[in-house]
Amino acid sequence: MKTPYSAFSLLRGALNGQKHWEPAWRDPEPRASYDVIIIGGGGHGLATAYYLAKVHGIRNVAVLEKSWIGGGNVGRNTTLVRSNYRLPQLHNFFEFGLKLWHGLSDDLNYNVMFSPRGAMFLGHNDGDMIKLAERGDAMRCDGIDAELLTPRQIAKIEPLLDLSRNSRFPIDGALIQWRAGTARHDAVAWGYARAADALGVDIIQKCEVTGFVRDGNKITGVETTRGRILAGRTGICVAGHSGHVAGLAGLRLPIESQTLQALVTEGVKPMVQSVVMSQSLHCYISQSDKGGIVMGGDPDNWPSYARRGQPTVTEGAIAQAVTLMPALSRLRMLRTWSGVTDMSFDGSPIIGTTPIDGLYLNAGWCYGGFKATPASGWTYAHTLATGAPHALNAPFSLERFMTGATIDETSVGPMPNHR
Amino acid sequence: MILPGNAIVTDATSIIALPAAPLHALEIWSNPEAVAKRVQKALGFALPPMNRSAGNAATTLLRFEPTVWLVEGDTSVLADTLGDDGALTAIGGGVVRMRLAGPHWRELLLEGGVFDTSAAAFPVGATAATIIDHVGVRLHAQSDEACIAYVPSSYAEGLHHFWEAALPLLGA
Amino acid sequence: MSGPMRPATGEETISFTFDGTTYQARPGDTLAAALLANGIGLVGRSFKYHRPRGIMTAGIEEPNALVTVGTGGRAEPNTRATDVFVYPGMVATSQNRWPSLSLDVASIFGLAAPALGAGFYYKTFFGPAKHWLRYEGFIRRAAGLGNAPTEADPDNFSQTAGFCDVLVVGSGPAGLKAALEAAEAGSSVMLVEQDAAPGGSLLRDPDPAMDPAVMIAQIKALGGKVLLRTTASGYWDHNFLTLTQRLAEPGAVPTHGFAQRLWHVRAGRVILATGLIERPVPFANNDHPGVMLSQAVRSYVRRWRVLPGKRVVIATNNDDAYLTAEALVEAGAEVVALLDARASGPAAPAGVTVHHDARPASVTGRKHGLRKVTAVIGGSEQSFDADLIAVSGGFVPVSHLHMQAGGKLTWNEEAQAFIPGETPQACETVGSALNPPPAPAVAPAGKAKKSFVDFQNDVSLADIDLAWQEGYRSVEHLKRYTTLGMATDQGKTSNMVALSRLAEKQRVTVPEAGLTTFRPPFTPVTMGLLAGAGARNAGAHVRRIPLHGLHEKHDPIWQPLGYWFRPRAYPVNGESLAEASMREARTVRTVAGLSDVSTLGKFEVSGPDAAALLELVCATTVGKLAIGRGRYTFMCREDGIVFDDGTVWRLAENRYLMTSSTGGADRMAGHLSYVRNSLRPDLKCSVVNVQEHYAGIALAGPRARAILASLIGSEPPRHMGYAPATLAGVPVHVLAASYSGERAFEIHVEASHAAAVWQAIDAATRAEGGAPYGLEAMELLRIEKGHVVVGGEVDGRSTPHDLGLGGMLNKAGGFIGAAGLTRPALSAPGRNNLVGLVSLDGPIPEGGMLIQRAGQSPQGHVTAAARRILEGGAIALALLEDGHKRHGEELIVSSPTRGEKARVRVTSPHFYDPAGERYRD
Amino acid sequence: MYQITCPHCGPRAQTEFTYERTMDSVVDPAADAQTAMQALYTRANPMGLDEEIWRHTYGCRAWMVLTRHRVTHEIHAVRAIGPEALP
Repeated sequence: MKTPYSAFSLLRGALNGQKHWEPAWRDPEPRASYDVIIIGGGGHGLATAYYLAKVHGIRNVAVLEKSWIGGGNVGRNTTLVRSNYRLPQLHNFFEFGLKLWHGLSDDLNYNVMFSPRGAMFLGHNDGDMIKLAERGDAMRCDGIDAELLTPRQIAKIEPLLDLSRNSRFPIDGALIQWRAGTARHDAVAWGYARAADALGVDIIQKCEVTGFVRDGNKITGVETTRGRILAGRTGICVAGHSGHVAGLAGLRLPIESQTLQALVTEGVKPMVQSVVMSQSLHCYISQSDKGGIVMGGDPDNWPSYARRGQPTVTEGAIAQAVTLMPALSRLRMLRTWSGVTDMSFDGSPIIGTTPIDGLYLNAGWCYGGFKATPASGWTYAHTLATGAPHALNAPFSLERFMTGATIDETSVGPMPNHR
Repeated sequence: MILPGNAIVTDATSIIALPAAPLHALEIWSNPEAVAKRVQKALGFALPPMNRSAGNAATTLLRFEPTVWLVEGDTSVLADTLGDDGALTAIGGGVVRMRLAGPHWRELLLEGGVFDTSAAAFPVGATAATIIDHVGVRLHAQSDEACIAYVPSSYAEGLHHFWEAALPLLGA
Repeated sequence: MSGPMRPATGEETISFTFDGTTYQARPGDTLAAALLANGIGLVGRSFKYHRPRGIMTAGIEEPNALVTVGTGGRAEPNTRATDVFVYPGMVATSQNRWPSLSLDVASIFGLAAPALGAGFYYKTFFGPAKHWLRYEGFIRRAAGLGNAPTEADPDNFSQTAGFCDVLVVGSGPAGLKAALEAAEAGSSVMLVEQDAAPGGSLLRDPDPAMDPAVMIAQIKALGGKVLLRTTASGYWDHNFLTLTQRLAEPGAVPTHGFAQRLWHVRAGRVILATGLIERPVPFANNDHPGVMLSQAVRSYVRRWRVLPGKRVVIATNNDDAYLTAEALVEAGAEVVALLDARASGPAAPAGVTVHHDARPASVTGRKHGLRKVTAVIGGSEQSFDADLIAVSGGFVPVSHLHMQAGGKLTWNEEAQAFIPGETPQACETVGSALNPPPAPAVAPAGKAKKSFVDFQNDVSLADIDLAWQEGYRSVEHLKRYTTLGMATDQGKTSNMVALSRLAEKQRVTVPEAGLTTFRPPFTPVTMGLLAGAGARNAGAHVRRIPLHGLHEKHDPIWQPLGYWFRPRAYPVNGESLAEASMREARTVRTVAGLSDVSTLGKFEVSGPDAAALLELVCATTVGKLAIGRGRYTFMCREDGIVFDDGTVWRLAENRYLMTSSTGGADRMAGHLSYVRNSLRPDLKCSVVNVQEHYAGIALAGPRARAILASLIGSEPPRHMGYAPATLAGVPVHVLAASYSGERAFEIHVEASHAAAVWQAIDAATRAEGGAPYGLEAMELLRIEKGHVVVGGEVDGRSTPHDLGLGGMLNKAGGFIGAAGLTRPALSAPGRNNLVGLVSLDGPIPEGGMLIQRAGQSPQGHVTAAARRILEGGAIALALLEDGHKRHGEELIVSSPTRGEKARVRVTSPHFYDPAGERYRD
Repeated sequence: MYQITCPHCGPRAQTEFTYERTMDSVVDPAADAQTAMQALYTRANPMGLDEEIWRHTYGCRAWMVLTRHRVTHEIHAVRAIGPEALP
């Protein structure tokens, strides 16, 4: 039993030099076989393992991570958490997740710093405002919070936005989801890892999957850099590299990998209260607890597995952000980073079965996977435990592309780079 | 660093929108060699190669695309040379020709740009299509003193402002 | 601390202020040099514990001395005092303290430090997320550094392309030599230096054989470009680098309105002469003002003639610090002890006592400097009275750009340093970065808790130990758990110290412990600079329509549409938008109106295979059109979904005009080019984008035909007919197409002649009692007529059948999208179909949800709402589940976000003249 | 930012170009529905070399196929596609 995290225990540590804390997770050797193997020690994989153990009582589980846990997209995103989608399949899924987020720190006994500071989409003309109302109405009819704001209300929340009429993109209003916000991304991975480990899950780092063990049309395990490991069920959960790992099993996916960049400025005293996005532009702005302005924009719109973006893409996003909030001009960009994203061919994720028995897929998160972590883990755990999807992830099947039942929030169609 | 006094040189750089002129796209989709011969006969000069210009007093041809030439001026002799191998289409209404004149036009075109406008890379007589401050423009190096930029009409005012604003930087 | 030595040349001619007090500085002084010259040692407060901090370095690696420089919209928070050159009137202000720098209330956090170790916040503040939000507010106010400006930036930022054969980064001895050699070999050279003066280490350690000024002049004479105050901040793919150049110092008013310039440089070859950064030494209270890097001390003495301390202890593990001893002695300071961690070292200057096997353990300080230095010498402690300690823990090659370029590092055991190795790009490192002086590993002698590693983020050796203990053992976990290296100095002074501690814990060598990657930027870059001119327009120029000026005279309400602006309505006599648009629509229904439709996508397709190309792109039949005829069409994506619509006209035997929507015009241009050039390069045809070549004027209404006939002097073509004509002496195309439901024409005219044509039609229309109409009236007209619009009903998710267009599909197939349309879900029940809605009570909220009863999930939504133009009453178009089969059903339109609701009946979407009798002759 | 050697214009900055799709996702308009949808909806997406269709959109507007490495970003080859053209 691990020492529970609490203020009291911290104070106790003040007297003993914090010597009483154990490692947050063990460093076990892989066993010969598991009930379930999850490939990928990112947020989704660790969450899946946690819910498999906690909700389904399946504890003979290994999470295989080729590098160190939390080093992929869960550690490289801009930490936005929201459920304000237009399409019901998406907002119902993400809303289920948002409810989990609200109790996540307590559930994991790890402060993931989920901070429901509100996420707003700005509208810059009547057309934008109608689209925002449509989205808000769709959410509200399904019981999800959404509120339209006037420029005056926006000014109270974000006084540094340029609310003048002569702005290139004047602000006519916004749709805010107050229950949305940000979280500490690393803490999500670590929190799930610590909690899953406490329930008996083996988290195995530096263990890269190099192939699958196959028996006819069934996957019975994986080959890894640390040897062969067998499994009753194997779940791929490696967004960014799904195409590569699925390729090891001979699957071709409706996914193209692209680089998504993000950046943070030097820390300043609080200047952005909520998360600011725009219906017409493609940048998102929030402020971290350390004071840095965290920003992102569109992905580099061509395939890449390199965690290395192109400068002109971020410059474009920054131009949009400074136009919306001119006070950002004299802040300095401190750090940039990139993640590799699975761009799916309708913009929505894939969670479910594959044509190969024993092999399951969680992929295609585009640039919106972080917020899905709890819901993705929950539904993927359900799918892996029962062999069939949960009602919430049933629409996100791999088959939908061939049948035509795509879920296309941005309505741009099959070419992710046209988005 | 910019030193005071550079304003004298920048005064010499000017940006002037020229009056509308007839412009056509000449596209050849088949038998290019044969058409080229017929055109040369009709015009008295050869179709310029990629990223070059050629012309006489009445007509200038600027090559920006593999199969398309921009024809500035008189096209009357061209129509009969094309047959079923190509077509002429008027496009002049959609283009504003801007003359960047003065010793610093090459430097000015580096502002917001990505294309090497140095004399070595872009000599007099050369043409190039590129992107400047997010706008697709076509350039023709007329002389060391002047360049013509063919700018989409809708963006002409925006780009004009952009270039005017950049003038103080020239010669720094 | 320090009295200024500053004799010899120069006068203190520049006045500046720090925290409201006026001081004097010399030209060429950094703020740090000027503050030291004025005896100021306390400059800032640390991030977490608000500990007092001074000046530790003389360069861009400074972690401690951060100030805000400038005021108003030019204020630059978090500016390193070591990286800003003082100018007259400069205003510098300390940060992260309240009420004042010397009395900072928040420094009580330091008392709680034992409970606030690495990652403490992950272990507490539980409860509902809302509670965390409250704690967080407090934490956020305490964190952060300087204040962001609240005003817009008054200055411009330039972005410029640069090209060169050889780019040399760094103007130290190696960089100067490399640049001169390249220039002499005939290469075009760019030499960049982040400092205001060239020379690099020569400014600190002059070499009589190398005069930077002379060499710079030689490089320039050979055509080389030398950029001072310019930092190579990013090294990207394919030898592309971003350079940031200061045209004015932080906060200063720039001469020509441009504060900085961003260079986008493509270099044939890159030579990195980036030198070394000195490593600090961990010991207790090593963050106090008066603890300074050895080379920095030498810089202040030699370059700026400032003495940062009078009684100095030097602590080193290498020979370089002996030069600092020399410089200090020369300048008249007393070197009270030279602590060398090694068993032996070079000869020290006369009068300096060297202690071998000696390491600093702790210091105690006063406000602006130190009081005492305690060292462990041989195994016993000894204390020295000193106001300054100059430390050198070895050197770190500046390999940031090398790593950004994808380069590898190799480990140099002697120097305990990573050296630039192979790179995949045309790039090499030269100079001291390749040859750091030998400097052995030294175990820290002080208490871990107050031995700081990352100064700005208050990360101590104890924090690293705790992270290790808790299992955060990969270097990336360590970094993220402790926040080490995440401060504004990006770990330039802390990374190697931390890495050796980690290696010590793991009992492995440093390279086995791992290495974090360096990503751009090398030093922080101003956001406004990265935005460039785009800071004012989001990088999106407004696109002006040809008749913008003419419309402006009528003072219309403008409507953004993509990047375009179009008249939305032309109000008269103080009309509201709704009033004006309804009047305009009524005028069209009863008389005639004219409207600017110039932004429509327009493509001329010519050649023997023009029809074949159009049959591929359009989902309807178009190939059999007679000359002089046109028809409505729509286009599908490869997945079978409608993505645009328009018309196709056969102008001549082998010449067609295709129109498409405004918003989709650029996408359509790309699509047509892809299909023609990539998919079907065999076709004999030409596609030319004539969107901007032609201005378009729509003339619609029962009187339109008569008006046009009088203007062109002949009978206009009948519905869906085309004819060339002359109007106001200008050749025009007349296309008889109706979007409004009335008899209507589009007159296309070369844009440069459009004004005369508009004015003629305008005059003739007004003479009949007609008027111009804008987009809003057009919207009312088309909704009533049931025409779909791209971005509305054509929502990127609907099939032709969904939109009621299925009957027009080319039965022969062969068009793009035909294959996608065969997928079962595209014809399954439950799809959203286009319907009309008639309100049974009030207005219908646009965008509202269609439900059967409250509390139910939506079955569809309103895509466009309007009032009937002549009859009155609210109508709308909507997409509704299985809508084609639900005409007559009663539903509720609900908009909870606006608190609006309407009862509606589902109908056909064609409210007005469904048989189309009004536009047929 | 890449440097792409346009077969018609020589080395140019990537911002002049746009990426269209991979060669393996070209949908032949004459293909049967199954083949067409396989092409449209599945990708090899290799962590290595792939052939991609790019366009010099803000330059000569011509189309080309790049053989490009997805990790190193190295462009191994560029070949022109499109109608026959004069040099």
